[in-house]
Amino acid sequence: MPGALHRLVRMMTFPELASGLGVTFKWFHKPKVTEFYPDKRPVLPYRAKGRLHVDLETCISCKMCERACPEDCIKVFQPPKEVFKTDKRPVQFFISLEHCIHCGMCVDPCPTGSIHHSQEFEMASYLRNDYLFDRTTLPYDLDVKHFKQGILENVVEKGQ
Amino acid sequence: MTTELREAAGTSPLRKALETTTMELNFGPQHPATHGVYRAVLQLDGERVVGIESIIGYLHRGIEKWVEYRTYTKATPIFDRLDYVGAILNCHGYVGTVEKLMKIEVPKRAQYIRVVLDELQRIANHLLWLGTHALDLGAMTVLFYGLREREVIMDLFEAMVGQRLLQNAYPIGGVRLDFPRGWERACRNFMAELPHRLDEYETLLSSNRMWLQRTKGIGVISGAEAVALGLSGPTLRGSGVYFDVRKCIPYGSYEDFDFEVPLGENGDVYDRYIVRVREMRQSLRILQQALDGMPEGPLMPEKLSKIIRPPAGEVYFSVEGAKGQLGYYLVSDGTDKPWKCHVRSPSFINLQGLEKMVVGGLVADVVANIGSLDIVLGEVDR
Amino acid sequence: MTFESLMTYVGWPLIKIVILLGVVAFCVAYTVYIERRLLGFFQSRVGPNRVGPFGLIQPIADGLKLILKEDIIPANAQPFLFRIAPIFAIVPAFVGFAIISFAPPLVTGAGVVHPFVVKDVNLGILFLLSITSLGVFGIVLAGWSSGSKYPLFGSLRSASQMLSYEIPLTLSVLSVILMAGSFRLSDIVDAQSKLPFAIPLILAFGVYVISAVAETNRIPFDLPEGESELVGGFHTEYSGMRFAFYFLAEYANVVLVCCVATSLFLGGYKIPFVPYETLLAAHPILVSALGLAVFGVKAVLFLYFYIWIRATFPRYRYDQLLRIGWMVLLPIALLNLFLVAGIKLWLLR
Amino acid sequence: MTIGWILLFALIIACALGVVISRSPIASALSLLVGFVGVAILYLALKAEFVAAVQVLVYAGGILVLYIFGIMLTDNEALRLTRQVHFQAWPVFLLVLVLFLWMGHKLYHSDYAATPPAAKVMVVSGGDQAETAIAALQAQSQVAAGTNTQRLASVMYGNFLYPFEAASVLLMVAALGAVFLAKKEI
Repeated sequence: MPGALHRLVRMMTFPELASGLGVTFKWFHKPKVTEFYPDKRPVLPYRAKGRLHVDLETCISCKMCERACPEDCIKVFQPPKEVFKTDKRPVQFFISLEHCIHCGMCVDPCPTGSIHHSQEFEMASYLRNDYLFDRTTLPYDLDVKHFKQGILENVVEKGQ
Repeated sequence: MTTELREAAGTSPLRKALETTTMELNFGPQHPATHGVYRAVLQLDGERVVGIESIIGYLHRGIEKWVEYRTYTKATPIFDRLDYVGAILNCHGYVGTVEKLMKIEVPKRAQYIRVVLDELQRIANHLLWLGTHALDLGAMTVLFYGLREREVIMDLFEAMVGQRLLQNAYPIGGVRLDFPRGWERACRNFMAELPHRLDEYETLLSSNRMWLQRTKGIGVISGAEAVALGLSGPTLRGSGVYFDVRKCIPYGSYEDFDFEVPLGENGDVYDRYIVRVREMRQSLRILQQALDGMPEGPLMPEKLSKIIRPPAGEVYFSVEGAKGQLGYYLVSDGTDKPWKCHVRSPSFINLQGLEKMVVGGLVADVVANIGSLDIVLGEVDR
Repeated sequence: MTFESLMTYVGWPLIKIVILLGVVAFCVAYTVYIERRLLGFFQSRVGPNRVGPFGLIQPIADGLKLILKEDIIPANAQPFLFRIAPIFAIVPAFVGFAIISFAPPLVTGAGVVHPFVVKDVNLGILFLLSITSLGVFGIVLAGWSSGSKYPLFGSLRSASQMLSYEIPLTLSVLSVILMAGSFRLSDIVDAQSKLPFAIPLILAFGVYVISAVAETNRIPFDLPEGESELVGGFHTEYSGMRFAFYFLAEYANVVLVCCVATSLFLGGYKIPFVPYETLLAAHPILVSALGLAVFGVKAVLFLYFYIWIRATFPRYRYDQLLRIGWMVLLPIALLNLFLVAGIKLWLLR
Repeated sequence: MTIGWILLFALIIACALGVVISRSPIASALSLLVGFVGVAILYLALKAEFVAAVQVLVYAGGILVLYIFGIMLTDNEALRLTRQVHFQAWPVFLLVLVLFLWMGHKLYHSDYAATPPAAKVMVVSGGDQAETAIAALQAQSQVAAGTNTQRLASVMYGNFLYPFEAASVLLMVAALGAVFLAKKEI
């Protein structure tokens, strides 16, 4: 009988609904987690796989990335043989970000670390041609967009 | 319809008009509660469901055929696209299969790191599931709270492997990189916070009379039926069947950890819900143990050729995915590309249980049941 | 017909109606904003804050967008009914405001009384109930004329839901009428000078709150438009301005319910526990302004509670909803009515 | 003013005709709705506010919704094919016309036509009984003050309490019976 009475009282007084209301009321006052993206830009951690960047000066045209890419979005053109003996830098380097899935599999085998992801993540464009990067368009201003202090402390991965 | 009626009109159109018939309702493919492009054709008698026919394939990408044209390494990121909410678990399943095929011994530290990421992914998946399931039943706030916590996990993933959703986390053989500095601390902070958040969700749902009325006794499926239909994962355990790949067929050093397998009693929507919520707490236990007992050592095996070329043969390997037993079947002919690949995707097989659950219930229960199955259409259609 | 009589019978009411419509439409638009904003706060996010300072221009932007959208009429729809159905929904929602007294009447020098109400009808609350009961036609016709199954389901559910919950709602209001001894809303407010009815009539207040949530189709009783089951419910096929009509009608009903609850249970423009006479000694305009502010604060608090509920609870199922209406609320409302009648007869003679 | 009345009557009659002869059942129901509202306005004009409000609340807001409910659930296409006007309609129409004219004639030549406006106010549409009762009560000058609604209440719950309650019990029995018949399992 006390059990039944207890149940009846519980049924009529909505304690569990009140505690539920309490939870939402608690978060009503707490600071909000929304990020105001265009106003406050997020700082991506070091390992974030943003737009692919190739340091053409250190690239040795070994085509490891081209072979590793699962989507075939990288195309490297070696210089002619005579030049290659002294200067291994590629004559042309195509990356099609239209196809890139940001898997990072081209970064793993690179012997010089010249291909790597940058922290640039705003890659939307109106034109398809903007996604095809070549020798002239690949380098971009690194000072602004690269190597920022992340949310977590950066670690040096390559060559450690 | 009209011509038939016109023929019948001569005799007695009124009788024709007053005949009761079942109504066919297209539930999906564009419907907010089908969690993707799933389509169910419901036969309704009033609001009561008398029949359901699942129509799938709107998200079919032919992934199983696709990987036959890719090398083993290049196929890895493709499997993330199956269950895009639990991508790391898919990746673990695939690389585990190749490792089993090639008899690669994964270093202990790599195994532990995989356990950590796997369990984080499981929690992230269950949080998203909890939010969407609650949203299906009308409690919209839980979705935002769940996404808020999931966001922390996403940030952890981003710091660890660089991507948030489709991480391509593991290469064949081990893991690429160790934890970044400070990652472990951030992870532990999250682990300390999450139990309180889970308590809040349970305050909002588990004892709420509306939630209980919507879920208790709805979509009941007995243990025997669930086994017969081949269900797995929380959907099976909700029916009280003790089967967890991590316990029953241990892989990736899961045998080192002490954790429980939560079981339901009645096999209804509520049990499937509570099993998943308890599973998150167990995942936290595993995480705690894995971080505490993290062994030192290399991340990749010593001898691993750059080109993966497994010996001819076939192999089946399964992991406990977020949705259930996630199995991969690979046939190798000795070249660097798989000859055949098949995925035992838990979402697809769990979907078999839907008919048993919804027939005889109401339309609103269909939503609750689809939510409780936790299907992801990328995995159903492959 | 003299100018004075023309003003009395046509001019002043027309002016009042235009002002009221403008104010109510403004309030309704900003109710949408307040709801989105508060829901965001409850859900640990910020809600709309991009358009204007604090997102205050958001309702105008939304309205502009809806006006500019294409008005789609589905191929299977019955065009005439489909076009007029939104009018059926929005008119009753706005007409209901005509009888609500928002502030104490302003008494100017020569004893002229300006009531803050379009028409303080003799049968005020009954008029309100009968008008709002017509709102269901907008929903039913929308569902039927859309020629689609989800709206049909939504409208069927809505029709039975509104019919079921009108009875406990009316019964709970009846106990207020018993206590006040009048149908007129200003009389009811006057009867609460000392104590708001929500305290003695706590049962009726509870029944009213629950049935009002159901009548306005909101969580946890938002089955007619339960988006996870019926996509959008009865207005699935609507777009553009006709959709906006339904949207406005829903929120107008919410505001109306808040205003009615304030008038019936929370003491209207009376300041709780403060006798009205002491205030009246002060400046009359001040009294009216203060009354208006008090009314607004009460209504907004009630609205806050509404949104709070929406942020917290899941949705009931259709059959459970009807069972609650008939098996729980109706007996409680009847019991309460008997109790109030008995107390009124034997104790408060 | 007269033009307004004529328009209102024309509207009510047109709606009544629409209910009967419209091919689409939903159009019939809508005509009925407008008709109900028209009649409610008529009641209001007769200063019977309570009856007007109840007319809208119960008939338009309640019962008509149930009609529409029924219409929506039936196969509309087949209903559209049924004949609305049968050959019996014309003799019946003539008969009704004759009856109507006869009634109008009688009314026109009766005492009601000459009733002074003061008494007209009391005429509450609620059937002859209520009307005569109010008149009787008024004659005894028992209920002089109070609004129309209060007087109606005192008549209904005073003089006619037992018939009123008997009618409500009867309706209750009918409703329960209907539920019993309609529901498959209880």
